[in-house]
Amino acid sequence: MSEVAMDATPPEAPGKGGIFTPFNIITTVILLGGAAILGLRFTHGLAATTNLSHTYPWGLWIGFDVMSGVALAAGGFVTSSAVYLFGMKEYKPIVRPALLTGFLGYFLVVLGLLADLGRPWRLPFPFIKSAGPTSPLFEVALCVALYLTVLFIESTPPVFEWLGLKWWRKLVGSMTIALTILGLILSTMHQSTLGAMYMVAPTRLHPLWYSSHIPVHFFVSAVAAGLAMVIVEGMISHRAFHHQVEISAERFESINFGLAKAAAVTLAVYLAIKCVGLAIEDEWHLLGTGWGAWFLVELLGFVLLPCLLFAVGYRERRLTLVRVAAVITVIGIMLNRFNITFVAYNWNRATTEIYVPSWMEIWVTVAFITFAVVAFRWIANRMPVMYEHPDWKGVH
Amino acid sequence: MTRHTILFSVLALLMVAGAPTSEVAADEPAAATDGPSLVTVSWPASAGEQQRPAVEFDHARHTAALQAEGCTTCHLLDDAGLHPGLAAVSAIDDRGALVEAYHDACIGCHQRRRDEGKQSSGPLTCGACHVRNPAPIPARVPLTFDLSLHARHAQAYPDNCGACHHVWDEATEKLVYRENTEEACRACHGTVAVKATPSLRDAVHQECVACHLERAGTGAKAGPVACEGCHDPAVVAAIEQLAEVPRLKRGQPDVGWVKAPGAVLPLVVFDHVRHERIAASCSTCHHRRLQACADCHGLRPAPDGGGVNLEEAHHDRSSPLSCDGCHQRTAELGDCAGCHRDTTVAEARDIGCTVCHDGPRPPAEGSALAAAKPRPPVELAPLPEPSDDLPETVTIDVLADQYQASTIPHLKIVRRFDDGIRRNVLASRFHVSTGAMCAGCHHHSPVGERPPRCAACHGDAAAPTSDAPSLKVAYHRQCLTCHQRLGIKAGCTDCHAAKEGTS
Amino acid sequence: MHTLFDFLTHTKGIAYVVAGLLLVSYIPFWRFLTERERRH
Amino acid sequence: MTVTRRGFIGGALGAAAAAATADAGTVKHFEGYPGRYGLLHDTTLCVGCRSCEAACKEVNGLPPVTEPLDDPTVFDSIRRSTDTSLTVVNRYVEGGDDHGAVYRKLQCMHCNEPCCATVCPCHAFEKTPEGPVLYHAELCMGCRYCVMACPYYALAYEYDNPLTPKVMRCTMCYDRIKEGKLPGCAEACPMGAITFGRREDLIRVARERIRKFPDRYIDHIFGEHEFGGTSWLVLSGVPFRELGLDEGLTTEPLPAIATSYLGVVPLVITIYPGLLLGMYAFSKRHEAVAAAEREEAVTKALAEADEATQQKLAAAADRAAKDKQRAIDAAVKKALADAEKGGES
Repeated sequence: MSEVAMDATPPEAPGKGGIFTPFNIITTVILLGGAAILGLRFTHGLAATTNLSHTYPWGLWIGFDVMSGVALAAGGFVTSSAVYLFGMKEYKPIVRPALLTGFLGYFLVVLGLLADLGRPWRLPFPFIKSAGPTSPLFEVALCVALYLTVLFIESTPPVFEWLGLKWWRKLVGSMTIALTILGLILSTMHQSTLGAMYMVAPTRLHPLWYSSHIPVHFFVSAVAAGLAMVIVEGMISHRAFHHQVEISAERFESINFGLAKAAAVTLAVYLAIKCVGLAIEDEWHLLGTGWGAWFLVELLGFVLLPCLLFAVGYRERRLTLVRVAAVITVIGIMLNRFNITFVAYNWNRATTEIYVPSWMEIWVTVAFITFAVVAFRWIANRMPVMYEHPDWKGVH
Repeated sequence: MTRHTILFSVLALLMVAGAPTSEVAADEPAAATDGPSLVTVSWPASAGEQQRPAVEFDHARHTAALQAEGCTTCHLLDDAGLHPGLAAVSAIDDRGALVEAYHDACIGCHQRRRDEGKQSSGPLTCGACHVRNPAPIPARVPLTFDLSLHARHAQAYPDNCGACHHVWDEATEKLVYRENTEEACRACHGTVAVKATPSLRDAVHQECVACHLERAGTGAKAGPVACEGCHDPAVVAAIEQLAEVPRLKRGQPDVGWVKAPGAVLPLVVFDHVRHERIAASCSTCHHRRLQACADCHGLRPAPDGGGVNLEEAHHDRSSPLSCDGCHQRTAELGDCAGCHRDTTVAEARDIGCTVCHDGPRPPAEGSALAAAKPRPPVELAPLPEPSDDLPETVTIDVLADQYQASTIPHLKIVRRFDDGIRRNVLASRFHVSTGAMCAGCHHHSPVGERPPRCAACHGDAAAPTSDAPSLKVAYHRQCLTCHQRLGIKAGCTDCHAAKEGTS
Repeated sequence: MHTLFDFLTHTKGIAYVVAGLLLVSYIPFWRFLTERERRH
Repeated sequence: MTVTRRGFIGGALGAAAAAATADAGTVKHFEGYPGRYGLLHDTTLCVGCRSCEAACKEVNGLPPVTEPLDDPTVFDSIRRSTDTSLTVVNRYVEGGDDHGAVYRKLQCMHCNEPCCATVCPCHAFEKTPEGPVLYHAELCMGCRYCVMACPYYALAYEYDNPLTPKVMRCTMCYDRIKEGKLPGCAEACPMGAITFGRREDLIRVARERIRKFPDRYIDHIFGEHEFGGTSWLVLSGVPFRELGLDEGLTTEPLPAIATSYLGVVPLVITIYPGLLLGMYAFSKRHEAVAAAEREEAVTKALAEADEATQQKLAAAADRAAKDKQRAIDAAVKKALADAEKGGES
């Protein structure tokens, strides 16, 4: 019978007692609102709750939850592959929170998909009833489903440690390398195939955003967004769970600077392949147009700028600069995915049919994010995510 | 912050700020076409590339402003007439001197007027004249010097054709007048000056504008002097047309055989007098010189005939100069458009050659040929009395489904086309028989006999391979296209009343 | 530009130049990034 | 901008991964089902009477036309097909005194290589040998990727239907065709602006019309090659761009472009494990080598340390021996001195 070592439970966060804290109240209000809207969505259809139209079949739920959510949850595979495959042991402490964010991120993606699908109960159809292998979406669905299970297994160690199930914990421990490799394969594929989904519409997506290299653009920007998300998530959880964090502030900073360096390099690579993309499709003249200006805002304002901020922040060891850059990168990835999903999409249609997300769509998306945050907080408060469980110190 | 970082961030900011505002100058074509009174200041190609866009010179404002000083302030007026170019730059082709001359002339004059305190003066800055993308210029119409205008000029200078027409005498190297050699200006004056012969544009301005100026000077009634007079569409349309245009005698035959040396078909009579009354000016047919077609267009295509042989010159339907082409254009006007416009009705092949080739065979070498006489007018047989062959009305109820049956005022239509054809000489001659017009609607069936019903050929569904439409489509397409061409109403309920129940 | 061949030769040419420049410009970027480490 | 499948380079993860030139599409060329049906839409004959709209709604059992057929104001805006009206007629050029108005009918073009079918993850679309592209609502999960992909904006979706939403589009009256009848719109059109027949016959008829009336038509049959060719062919007197149909970006079928990246997927699956295990092994070996070096350094250090301590010991021993020796000498000297003093006293 495994007894739980007394000091295994995390020290209680000071002054957080009681149910009716402002955090709990706000989250319950958001979640209930979200549930109500979803109820309306499933009784009166998508027309009643969204501004989707025949010309804009995909809106915020696909644009944010699926497209941006997947990219922001890329922190999981980036950090786990860095630590376990490429032997960068110094980043070990942030692997677990990153994996947990990844898992909850992908859960949010599936929630978004379920809300947006016409008949969500038929989600398993492509695998069990009739598969459409020619479709990029088929490949994305397959990889997201598999990767969700991989992430789930990878984030079970803290749970087993919490429950003291040593045998299970050892079993999962032994599979880490295989899981990380599988996770990396699945992530590479669906991050890039998400981009490949837009290759079918060369006339509907603006030529500046459309490129035959979209999959590579999506993948590299997802890696950059993952790194940025890990930094942002570290910033928030470091403050929220300060009492649990074991590693010294100095070590935490050096981890952040390591991530900043990686993010700077990835953003530089992303900027480079975007410029090459312009050259290959010979679109220099389009930069002079209105769309060109908007493209430059996205490219220079949200890729070049954070890249330089990361570089300067890393070089001068200024943590605030790194965090500002991380936030800009996260917003940048969302902007890029929104641009591709409904801003620069149907760019040559009459401007009377522009798609603007309805407040209900925004509310549901916020509700999904809140659900993820609440889950993260619930898990981190109980399980050894922020710190290493004493019995399993230094174990794989 | 080391030197490196400052340099790097400055560079980044520059890129961020600089990029969106990078002015990508879209290079539109320099100047649009000249307006009626806007003249693009000419710049000889020999003087090299222009660094700034060409100047749009508003001739009308200048003539208004310089009313008192007269045209000689800019133009050279001598016995040869009024030279259109700016006198100050006419002899210069060196680049620097040309720029200097233009600027002295224009800016100098504007500066002088400003100094003298005149109320209106021209701009002095470069951008004001060399406008990067000038405003769109109103349409400009080339003047057509038609027979009526020619007749009015002839009345002003009775039997003094030498006032305008001249011939270049090689020997004396002077312009002299010779009887019966009058040609259109375009005969000798091309678009570009060739040695001593000025271009058409310069020649016309020298002759006409100078003469109008002179007469205006003496107070006599004179033609327009400003650009709009001849080039503004509204003004040109308002030029007075003579009611009765006297015939312009220039030694042309009244009627004659169409000359076609080497041809064997029966000869064609050409009624020159009748055609003169229809054509706008001699150049309508004599598009190069006032000669017979056969002089340039031989049986074999020859370079001086522009590679067009005689057969094409007479029969090419796509050219407005050929007989067939001109007949086809006239057949697309008014009521005739119903059958003739944009359709393959009345192809040259169907009419048959004898309508025109009704003369004798070309005589053997040397023997005399009877004088050509104008063809007697064609008397078409009168319309037969209405009978079941020519019903008063025709009711089509074969397909009545969403709409009630449709009754067609058959006789009314036939009469409208018939008297239109009788009044028109061309139509009555080419229709040859009264029944020919029936082929307009009753197509692909023998002329004259009682035509078969539409349903005979058109079935329920279209025959996709032969592109023959279904019966419903046949009715609609045949009637509606004609109605649209003639501008007659073609709404659904205009032809057949709606079924009681439906909307 | 009337043939795919012309278009590809034109764009691929520029693309190589741009990629080359980006690769070369990567060196100063990396040196700028890691200058502090090399100073220790 | 031509999107060329061959030009695409599928790159995988960063520098280390294998960047495979994805030529997913095969080099084969497909002509489609022989003898398949199509429709020829001659916009120079269409007079905008919209009988096709009414007929389509009636044949498909859809709610009747909302705007009355003879109401011209319906043409003031460009409409699109919706889930209740699968086809609409738009006026693209105002009628003038010297030219008539130009109308065009919009509906699904039933492409030879349908991209809607290609992108459907549930394989709910099917290109039938007869020509029409059919949709099977019983397989559809409502992801609407087809509605997003169609370059002709021809698909519509039942957003207001919560439980059984379907994609609504023209089916070329598949059942009527099977019975040998004409599609509803072709049968209803009074001007023969819509002709139904086998696609190759229609192309021949269209070319014949262009040859017979050179100045009535633009010498181009839209739909012959655009995006791999469509069953609906359009003839026009005005440039197609004015009819909302740009001549298409490429004659490359969209499915080829859409799936060109998927060729990389099997490569990623096969190459990655080896590559990553190699990386893992490399980093493991790297660690082992590092550990070994550390080990060796430590032993060396120890060895040096031992040596140093030996030397120190030896030195100390010598010193001790010398001291002892000195002490002995001193003692002997002192003893000798004592003996001399003893002898003297």
